[in-house]
Amino acid sequence: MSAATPGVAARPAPAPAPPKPTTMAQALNQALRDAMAADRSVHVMGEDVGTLGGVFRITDGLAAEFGEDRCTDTPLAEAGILGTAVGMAMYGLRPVVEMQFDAFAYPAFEQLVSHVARMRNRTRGALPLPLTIRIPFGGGIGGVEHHSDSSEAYYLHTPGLHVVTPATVEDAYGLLRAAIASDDPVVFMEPKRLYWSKADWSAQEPAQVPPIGRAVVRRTGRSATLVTYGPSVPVCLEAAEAAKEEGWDLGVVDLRSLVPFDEETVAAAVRATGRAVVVHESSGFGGAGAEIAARITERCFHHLSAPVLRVAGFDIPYPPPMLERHHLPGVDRILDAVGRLQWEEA
Amino acid sequence: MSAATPGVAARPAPAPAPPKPTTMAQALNQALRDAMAADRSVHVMGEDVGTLGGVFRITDGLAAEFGEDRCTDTPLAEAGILGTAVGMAMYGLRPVVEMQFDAFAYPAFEQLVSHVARMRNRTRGALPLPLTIRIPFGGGIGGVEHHSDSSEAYYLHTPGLHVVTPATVEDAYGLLRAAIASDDPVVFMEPKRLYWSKADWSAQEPAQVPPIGRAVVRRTGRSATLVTYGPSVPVCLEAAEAAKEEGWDLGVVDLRSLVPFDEETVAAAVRATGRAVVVHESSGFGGAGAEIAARITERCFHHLSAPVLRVAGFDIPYPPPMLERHHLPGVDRILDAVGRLQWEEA
Amino acid sequence: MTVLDTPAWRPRTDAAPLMPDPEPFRLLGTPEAARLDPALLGELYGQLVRGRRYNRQATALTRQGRLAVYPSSTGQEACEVAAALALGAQDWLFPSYRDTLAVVARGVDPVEALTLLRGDWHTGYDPRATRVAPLSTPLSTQLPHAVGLAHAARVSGDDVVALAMVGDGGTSEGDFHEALNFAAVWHAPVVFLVQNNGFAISVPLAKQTAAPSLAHKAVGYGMPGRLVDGNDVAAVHQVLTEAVARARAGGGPTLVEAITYRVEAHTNADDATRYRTDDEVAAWQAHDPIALLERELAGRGLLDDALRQRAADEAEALAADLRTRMQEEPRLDPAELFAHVYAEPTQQLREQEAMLRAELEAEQQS
Amino acid sequence: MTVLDTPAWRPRTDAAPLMPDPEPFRLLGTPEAARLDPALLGELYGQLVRGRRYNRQATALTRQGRLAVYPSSTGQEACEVAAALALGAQDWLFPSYRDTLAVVARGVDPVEALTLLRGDWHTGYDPRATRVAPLSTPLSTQLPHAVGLAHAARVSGDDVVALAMVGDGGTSEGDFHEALNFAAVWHAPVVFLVQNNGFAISVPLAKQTAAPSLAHKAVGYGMPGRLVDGNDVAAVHQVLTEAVARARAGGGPTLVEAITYRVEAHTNADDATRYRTDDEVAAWQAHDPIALLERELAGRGLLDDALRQRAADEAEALAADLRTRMQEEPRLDPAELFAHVYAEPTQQLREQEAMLRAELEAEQQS
Ligand SMILES: Cc1ncc(C[n+]2csc(CCOP(=O)(O)OP(=O)(O)O)c2C)c(N)n1
Ligand SMILES: Cc1ncc(C[n+]2csc(CCOP(=O)(O)OP(=O)(O)O)c2C)c(N)n1
Ligand SMILES: [Mg+2]
Ligand SMILES: [Mg+2]
Repeated sequence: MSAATPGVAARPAPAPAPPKPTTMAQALNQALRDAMAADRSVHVMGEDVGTLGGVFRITDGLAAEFGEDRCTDTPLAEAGILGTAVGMAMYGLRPVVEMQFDAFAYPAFEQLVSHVARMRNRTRGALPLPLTIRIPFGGGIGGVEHHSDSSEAYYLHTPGLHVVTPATVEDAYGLLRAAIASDDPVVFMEPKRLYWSKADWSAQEPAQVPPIGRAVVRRTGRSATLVTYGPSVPVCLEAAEAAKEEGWDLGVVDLRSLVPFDEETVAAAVRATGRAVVVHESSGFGGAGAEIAARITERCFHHLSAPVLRVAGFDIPYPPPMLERHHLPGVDRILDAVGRLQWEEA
Repeated sequence: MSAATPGVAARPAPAPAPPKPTTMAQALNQALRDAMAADRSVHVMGEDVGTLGGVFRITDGLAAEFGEDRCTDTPLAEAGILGTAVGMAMYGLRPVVEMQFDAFAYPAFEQLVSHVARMRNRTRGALPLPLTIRIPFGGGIGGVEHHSDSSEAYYLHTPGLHVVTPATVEDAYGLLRAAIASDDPVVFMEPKRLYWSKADWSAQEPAQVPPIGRAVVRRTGRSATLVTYGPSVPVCLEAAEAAKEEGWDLGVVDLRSLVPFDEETVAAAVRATGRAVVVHESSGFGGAGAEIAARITERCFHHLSAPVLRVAGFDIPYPPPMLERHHLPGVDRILDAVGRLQWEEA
Repeated sequence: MTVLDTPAWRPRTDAAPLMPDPEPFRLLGTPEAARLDPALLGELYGQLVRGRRYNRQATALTRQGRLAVYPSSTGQEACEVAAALALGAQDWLFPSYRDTLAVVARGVDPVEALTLLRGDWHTGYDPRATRVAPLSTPLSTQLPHAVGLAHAARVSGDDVVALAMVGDGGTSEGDFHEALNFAAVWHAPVVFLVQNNGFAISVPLAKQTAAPSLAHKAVGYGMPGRLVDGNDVAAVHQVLTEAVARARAGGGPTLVEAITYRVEAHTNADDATRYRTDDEVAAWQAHDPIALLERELAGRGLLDDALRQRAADEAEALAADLRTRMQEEPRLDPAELFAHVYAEPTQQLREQEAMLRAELEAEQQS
Repeated sequence: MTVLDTPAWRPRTDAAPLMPDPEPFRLLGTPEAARLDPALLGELYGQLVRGRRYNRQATALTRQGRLAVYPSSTGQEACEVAAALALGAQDWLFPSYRDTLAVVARGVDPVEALTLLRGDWHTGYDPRATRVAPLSTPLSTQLPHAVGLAHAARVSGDDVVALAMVGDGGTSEGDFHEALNFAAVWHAPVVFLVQNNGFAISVPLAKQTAAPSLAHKAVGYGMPGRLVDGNDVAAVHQVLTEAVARARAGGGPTLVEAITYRVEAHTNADDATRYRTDDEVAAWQAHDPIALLERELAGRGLLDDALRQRAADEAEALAADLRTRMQEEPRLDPAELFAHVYAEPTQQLREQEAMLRAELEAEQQS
């Protein structure tokens, strides 16, 4: 059988289980397991993903269950990992690559930008690359240098890539299944400090796969709208809760997908309030927030009572563990920004 | 003598020459020559920069004049080129690295982001890296795939790097001298289709070195302001000329430096007109224009009669030569955007 | 018991069988050449003559403005042709940007093979249908692709070998290293062919490596390295055929260095006189791959007028076809720019496409 | 005249002298060890004992929450110590993230050496003053830095050698390849020390390479490769000292593979039982670098109580100093986040700093 043909499910679909407390890490692991069981062409590969199950245990047990050819400990070379994954995808497999930490994806940048993003276009659609690149990203876990980068702005500016990031346990599962099922390459950014966040949840098979490219309104509000994604979603929800004390009713939009970008949902939410703050962890200058703010302004200008403001990481290299709390956008900084939305002129 | 000590000028400063028709390529070559003559610690390195003088001849004659140790043909490996340049800068030299084409700088991305941008900060200022990275960028020269990328958005989002780009013969010389003289790493983006653009000019020694980080108003206007840089500057000037027919008086700001970003000059120019269009060649989504538009809006919101619009390359991989003219922002597309600045509501 | 008896240190592969013979392998003009199949020699001859003509025609097309650029493989036809012929139909070829000729020799439509260099699109042929990867412009980046594809085929139980081509300059890139290492660790059915043509644009080999030979790099990955006279088409063909057979039989990867010479400039845009002498070029032309084979054929009485004529005719037919078809303006649809970025265009791309269509209409009306 | 007599093909370096002896070089327990200077052995012994204690203390500090993380070099002290001692004062050391001990052995303040792992800043010592590059977290990226620095020194006419450390896993990265190639082409005075400790986190050497040894990679760059028992401190010291001397004398770079073992888990956060057996660890502990040296010293009647006591006292003093000083809260100024991004902060950074200062003031007032 050619690997280009998606394999038949190797085992029957599990019976729907009752929801139970599940971490995002477990949901991601389940998504990989279910995808591999459902489709023999899904291959997991990366540094330490096999025997160890990954440094965050996202691939735990997969090598034992599916064999080392399906869940492979590669040599230590990120360009080689992604480059060979490109070749595997060319042959018809669906590789799921793990980059151990965000900053360690940089050696693979050329393969990502010059090949992963372009192969379909280069070949007039003849050679799509159904590749998922999992990248744990962001800070807040006390990691030493190079372990807390947020690199999404590099990827979202690269046409040909989808860029998604979950903020909930449920989305972690659904978006990862969707990413693996996609015929386009997806950069799947995992907010590493949410790995241990929990929810009552269990996987449904056939998977509830949300389409990539849909934002979700996590909270409706009437005063102003927080637009955010990934690790900053819980922070924004917390800020919205705290804002009630100040008399503000804040909405929160979780983008989930940076590319494709769901303009309709964002624009509708912002038009409803006339004020918006974009929140993310990566450096602000040239970050995702710039695009989001510019785009909101283009679409909603006459509905805006104040400029769209941004709350982001400072324009500095990611700080050492003992100082990172000063860098990360927290509740206070978000509320300060909301306070600057020129209420007097409303 | 330790290389850390800037060398004494190896030859007397040339007598000021009368201006003569000079291409940007020649001015860049002159800047390198003068910098090498003035400071023995300046070393030029890259693929084909020695014997050949570079594929664009920017380093022409330098190996003959200063020797192969000062202008070095390296092995073909961009990460190695930048990585060894980091080590040379650690020792106190001032390497000037040539990346042959924009897309061929991607293999060096990890060295750039993880080391070049961070070494000073990492070492609390003990180890600054006085490095210049020259990258010919942009399209319009009929180059085949990978020869026309515009990668500035990746660099400007990377704290620790300066990012500059000249649009005129004079600035090409001055900014390159300034970049080499800077104690910080500078990504020097050379608009390759302006290499053959000409002006009456000649180098002055001691060099007139403009400070990095200052935008310049190339043309004042009263109707709206075009904010742009590099290869799009002449296009914007042409558009401003053509706009007169439509009755628009357009100003043009040439940023010259994306990092540091000259907010004062830009904000003043936009406030004066109340309308702005940001123009660049790279893909719009998450491009430099997003930051510029978001920032203008934050600073000038109540002076704006219309949202800041963007005219940029499409969100596609750079097209093949025969189709590139459709991708590149031209005069018509700029004027269309100006036309959409909601004049009826003014 | 010493440290070295511990579980973690075992004598690994023996290095000796991996080491290349420092004298490049040759067949033409040697006694072994007598054993070569005349039919094979005839086919190789036809392909070389055709290849040379193709290079000449493509270069002419650059002068007529019909190609944006052409990196000629004149002088290297033996490697180009042998690479294509060493593969079976089910195998994959991974060419570098200089290897249009190998692509054509493998059977891809010569016009489609030139799409990239003509500039109407990036790749003109269907890689899956032809089992030829796109010509790779970023040097050495195609090598890990070849390894991944070969590995994918192997774990799928399919009989597929990948042959990847790269230049001497390309061996300096990190991707070269990572690809060879993955191939060796995975025991992937892949053959790496380095065409050492003496230069990377203007940079001579001595500034590229200090190694005894590029083939010596093989031992550092645990695969065999072979050195071959790259202008001896019979030798290159034999070495590659053996390496492909070895890969097919589960023997793992091989690194082959073929020593050859780039007779023309780097591309039509390059001025080679800036970095090398006419004498050097002339010396290599005296060892031209076609001439070497002709001498062999002649020595064995195989170079008759019929063979010459057939080769010349086929070459002319190819060139004529190319000339004619390249005179036609390619069909161009600017809206196609948006068609293949994703399986489904995003909303933003649809808007951009609409804008471009409106512009084009306005253009036509004015 | 054949193709191979042409100007572009000359026999390059002879491969034979570059090849490593497949049997790792050892001194301790061999007849040659008798020639070793007792003073040197004594110094090495003191450093090993001190180093072991340092590793133990640092690991203890992670349990107390005083360090964010510690990648221990327990079991690898011979390599760490020998690397530091092989260098002259003017030379540079380029450590990887595991090599804090080499940094300390070179004389850097032990607390400053731990700044990265404590988390108060990224690098705690002044690289120019100490001639020690920052501990490099992105694997292998420090290797081209070492080559560049050594090259810069050489072209400046200065007598400086660089020694760069990397793990077995790190040899798979493209940066390793590019660094070794540049070093060989430039004939740079640099020594590469690969500590092959059998694992890259959980990945064993067999999944990392198929090469006869990592030292065999040297031949592919045209530099000598040497294989040494990495738990034999005298052997590592001698091999590195020779390589440094060779580099200093203009002989170019050397690749040294030291075979050793990471006795503890990858870091305190790792669970090594997931990928290796206790037996394997025990086998290596039976070949402990300190025990090997003690056996040698004892055999030569050099292991007296005075030596033992001095070593233990120095080790305890180091540990005590570390304990005490690491109990102090580091001086932290959040505003320093903006101080070193550029020589002059940009306007944007000044505004961000002002914002942070205002927040901190507000925090204090509430
Ligand atoms: C990653 C990358 N860097 C630089 C270039 C620019 N470039 C194109 S061809 C070439 C020289 C290639 O030399 P070699 O590998 O020997 O191949 P040859 O041209 O001799 O066939 C260079 C530097 C490129 N295409 N890709
Ligand atoms: C470029 C890069 N990729 C991945 C990592 C994550 N990582 C840290 S240590 C390590 C294993 C290193 O193994 P080895 O080189 O053998 O050194 P050792 O830990 O054994 O000292 C990995 C994968 C990294 N630091 N840098
Ligand atoms: Mg070449
Ligand atoms: Mg290791």
